[in-house]
Amino acid sequence: MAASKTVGDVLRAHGVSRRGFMKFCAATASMMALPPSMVSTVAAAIENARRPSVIWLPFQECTGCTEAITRSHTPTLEGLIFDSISLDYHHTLMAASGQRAEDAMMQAMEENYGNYLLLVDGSIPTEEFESHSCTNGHTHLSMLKDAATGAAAIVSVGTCAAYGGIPKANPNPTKARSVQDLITDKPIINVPGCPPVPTVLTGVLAHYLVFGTIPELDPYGRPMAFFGQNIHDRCYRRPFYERGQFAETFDDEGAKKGYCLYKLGCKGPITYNACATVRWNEGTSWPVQSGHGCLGCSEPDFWDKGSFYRPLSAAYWGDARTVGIGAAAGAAAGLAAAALARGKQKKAQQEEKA
Amino acid sequence: MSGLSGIGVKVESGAAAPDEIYANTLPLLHEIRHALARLVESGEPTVIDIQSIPMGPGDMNRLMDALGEGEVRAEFEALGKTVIRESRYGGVWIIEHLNGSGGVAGRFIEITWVPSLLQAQREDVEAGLEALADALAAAGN
Amino acid sequence: MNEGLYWEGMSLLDFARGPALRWAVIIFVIGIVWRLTALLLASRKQLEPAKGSATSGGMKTLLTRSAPAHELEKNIVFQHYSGYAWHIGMFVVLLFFAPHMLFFKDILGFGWPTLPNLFITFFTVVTMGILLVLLARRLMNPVLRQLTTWDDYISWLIAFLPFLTGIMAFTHITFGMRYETVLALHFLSVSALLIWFPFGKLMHAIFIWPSRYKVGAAFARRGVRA
Amino acid sequence: MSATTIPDYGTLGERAAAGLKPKGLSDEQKIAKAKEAFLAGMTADMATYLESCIHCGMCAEACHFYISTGDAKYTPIYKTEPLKKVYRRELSSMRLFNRITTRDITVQDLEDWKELAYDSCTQCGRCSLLCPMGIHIQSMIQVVRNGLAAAGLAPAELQAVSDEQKDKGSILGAGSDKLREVVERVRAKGVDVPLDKEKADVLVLSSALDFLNDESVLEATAKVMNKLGVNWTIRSDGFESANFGALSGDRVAQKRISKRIIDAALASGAKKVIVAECGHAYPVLRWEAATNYGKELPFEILSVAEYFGQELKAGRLKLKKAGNGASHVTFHDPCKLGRMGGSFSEARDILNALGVKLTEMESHGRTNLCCGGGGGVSMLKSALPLRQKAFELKRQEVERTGAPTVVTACNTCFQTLEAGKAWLNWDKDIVNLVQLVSDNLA
Repeated sequence: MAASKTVGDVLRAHGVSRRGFMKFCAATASMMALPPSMVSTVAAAIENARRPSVIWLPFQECTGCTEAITRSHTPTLEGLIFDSISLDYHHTLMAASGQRAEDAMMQAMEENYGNYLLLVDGSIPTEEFESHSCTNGHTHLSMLKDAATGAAAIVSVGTCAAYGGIPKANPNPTKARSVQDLITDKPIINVPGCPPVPTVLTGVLAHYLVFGTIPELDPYGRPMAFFGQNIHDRCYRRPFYERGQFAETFDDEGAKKGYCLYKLGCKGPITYNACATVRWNEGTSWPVQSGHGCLGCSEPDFWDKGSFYRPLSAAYWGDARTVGIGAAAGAAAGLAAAALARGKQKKAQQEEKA
Repeated sequence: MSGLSGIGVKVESGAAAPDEIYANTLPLLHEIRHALARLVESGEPTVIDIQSIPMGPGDMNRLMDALGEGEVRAEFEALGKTVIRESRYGGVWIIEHLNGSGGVAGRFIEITWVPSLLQAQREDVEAGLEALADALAAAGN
Repeated sequence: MNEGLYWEGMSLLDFARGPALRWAVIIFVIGIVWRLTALLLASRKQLEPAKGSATSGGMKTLLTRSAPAHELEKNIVFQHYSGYAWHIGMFVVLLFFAPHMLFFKDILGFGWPTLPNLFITFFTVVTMGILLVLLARRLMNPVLRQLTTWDDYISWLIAFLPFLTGIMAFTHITFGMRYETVLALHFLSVSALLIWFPFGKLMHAIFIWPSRYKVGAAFARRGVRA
Repeated sequence: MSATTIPDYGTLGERAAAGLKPKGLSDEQKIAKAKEAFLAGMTADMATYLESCIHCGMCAEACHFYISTGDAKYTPIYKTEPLKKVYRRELSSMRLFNRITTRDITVQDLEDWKELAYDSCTQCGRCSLLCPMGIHIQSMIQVVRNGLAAAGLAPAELQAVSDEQKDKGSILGAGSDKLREVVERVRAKGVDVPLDKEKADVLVLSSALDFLNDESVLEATAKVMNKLGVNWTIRSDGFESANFGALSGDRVAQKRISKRIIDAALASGAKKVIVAECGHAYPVLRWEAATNYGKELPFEILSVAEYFGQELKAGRLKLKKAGNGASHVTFHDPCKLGRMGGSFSEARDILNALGVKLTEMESHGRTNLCCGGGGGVSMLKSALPLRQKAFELKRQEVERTGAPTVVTACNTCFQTLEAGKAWLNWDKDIVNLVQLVSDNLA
């Protein structure tokens, strides 16, 4: 099995020179958000790293995550990360292979029991809706539970797998759950985003590859290296925020000048992701740079937090009707209190006269 | 043109963006100055991963303009092209790793006497020695 | 625009932005109306011919009481101007910090120009400083000490917390808490303020008007400018 | 010039107090009575004031007793503390909650607040002008007095006179008999006094406090009235300006005393009632009597100064320029006439007509500093040291004007200023306005 080879072996088999290897390590360290001084450590680790077996299970999802990652990586250097792992099963990519692909998965799971890395994208329908999402006759819930048993760790790819995402959005018609809702006895790395930044996923895989460990996670199970700082703090438009210069609409002068998008509902201040530094499409741009506020897609339940275009500081205070009813109730209570007090007053005044 | 200008789109280029706004160039240049001083005093090299620093549109171009072109320029092909060039400030090297499709995979500024990637790598030299010896042996000498 | 927030795993921030605030607003409105209407007690109709218009005198006093005559004011310069500084600072921060304006814009339907963050930070720090000085004064000055009730300390805290949590969120000095947590605490501190407002001395913001009107009217009836 | 015409009020008060019979209320009854009076006084206005206090303590800086002593307990709003407590527990919309946080009043509280509501408050109303929240503290302290009086805790001096005036119509034994005797004395000097005319256009009031010792004030008033040539009278069944019911806080007495004057005025068919130079008498009659009586009154109520000022303006009162050597004066606004009465310009018009140079004190007109004797305080022996301290503020303001003469238009102020002269060996001349007018009739 290919899993027994080291990454160094694989690369040399690809005819990669030492210079190329060092270049690969530099890019990988950068991807993992490690400082450049760590490159030699990375190089030593990669050289001797065993290729882990990886099983990728897509559940209730839109394939956006797979699209994002495969589109970006195929012809690039990051692609080598994928070459370095042994992707033994990816249902969507292998669909044409039918039963043989399923067999491959079973085989990989058996051979690498306890050691393989399980990647999941999509949420999982549960309870009476369990059967609403199946592959090859197995419900996804059962597949997840089976696959999780032998996994060394699980990577939840995308917000659906990590937090339930859009399927879980109110009213959650399939009672969708995230991986971490269902599996509690395995280390889980959440790589949320809708889709996640491809570089971030490869960075997480590289970390696992290089160090063989789970990276440091934040309270939402996300790797600190990529999700440690919010978009707002790393945003190149931040100076505009500080100066109080805002785009008021998407086509005003401020928008053309690239002013801060806070007033247009940007969720940057409460969204943790690497978009502002890593950016998308090989570093070309990212949502805020292209003029649209952050939607907060790497945050739990981002779909249910009101309009994307509602400023963060605008709260849900209620409505005029509720306030009116409140005022009426207050007036009723007040008048009652006043009437009681008046009674007391009158009594006192009468007694005073007497 | 009239149709396009009606749409709230502005094509941003390095020159058009106001300088004082995306002010990451200046702090980076200062960081480079400190690194150069360290190199001169103690010979300690520094590598800055500029790809992982938040940059506004045009920021990178401005930084590159500020660093300018120096005397040395080298390229090598390994997993895609890599360009190593000296800036107009001696000892400040700009290293751009391109991937197979020409996209930028990594961009570093190295403050050192000679970038390590320019040197022949020990493993490659060893492999070269072996290969040359094999070639000579094969030639029967 | 005021569609509800629906989610299962509600974060503290969601709770603060949604249900907490909504209930706080309801309690705020009920409380204010309740306490104002409860003041509708019997009043004696004054039968003496007035020397001046009570109504216009009352209206004038709403404003003139903010600037007492020099011979009265000279003794209270510190209280007077620190009071001004605190209220002005509070309103500047409350109304002219862009996110705050957006909060009101959402409720009122219109917005207004805001100030750069540098000014807001300045006013916040000044305002907090004044609050601390006024607290110290309350603790040390015998006149204030004898008048002080638990309400004064609660109201002080309730007024101080939004500034504290606000500046913590703004400067990211969060003492190890996540930014969202601090932001949520900021929202919650405002909810606490709204809830406490009608029941404590913060209500003076409302009572000041009938009270000033009444004292102005009482003096004006007797032909005295108050 | 009228020298000290009557003995010190404090001595009079002491003499009166000796005859006071205690009401013999139990502690519970005292508290119940006080609460009842407090509640009866809590009108909508009062409730608003009671809700509004933000405990800022600024009112202290308006009060002559606080400024001169620096003693925190003299903070005006603190003097209303029992009233506040009862309001919080009984009437406030938060009363159910407040009962947990606010202790009920005790007899000890009431005893303690006697000094604060009587000795250290001249009801001058200056605090009510400063309060940033617009709280009419003076009127609240009056309600505190009402409560203390109801509980039988008003100072004996004031309560005794109040009871006497309520029941007999006399003050310190001086009633209608005494008035007749004084009128005779004035007539003997060749000044006509139309006593007890059946019908008259103008009813002039006097006060026992004016004529206890000599007749000079009544004489001066009569001279001016005669000169004006109006159809006036003074009635033995309603001549007393002073209202000790208002001073003691006994509301029943206050009403009954006011009613006596109203009845006399109605009987004489007077169009105008002229209140003697007696501080509290003016606002009590002018601003409270009709409301307490329950009907609008068919006559005007004016203070002497006000009436003379109006007549001067109308050209009926003619005065000699600069008489009596009082060429440089300052005017002490009686609080009850000015701040609490609304009469500022009349006295100044008269001084102007007399051609004297008037230098105003720093606090004059509506912000005038009290002399320290009003509100019945001058009757209280216990308040003497406090009054002397507060008087120092007045003295300083007078000194700064450089005027050798202080003119005032209130008997109590006059007495207090005279007493101050004695305490301080002060070289100022104190003149009352009626005397000044009568001495300078043209």
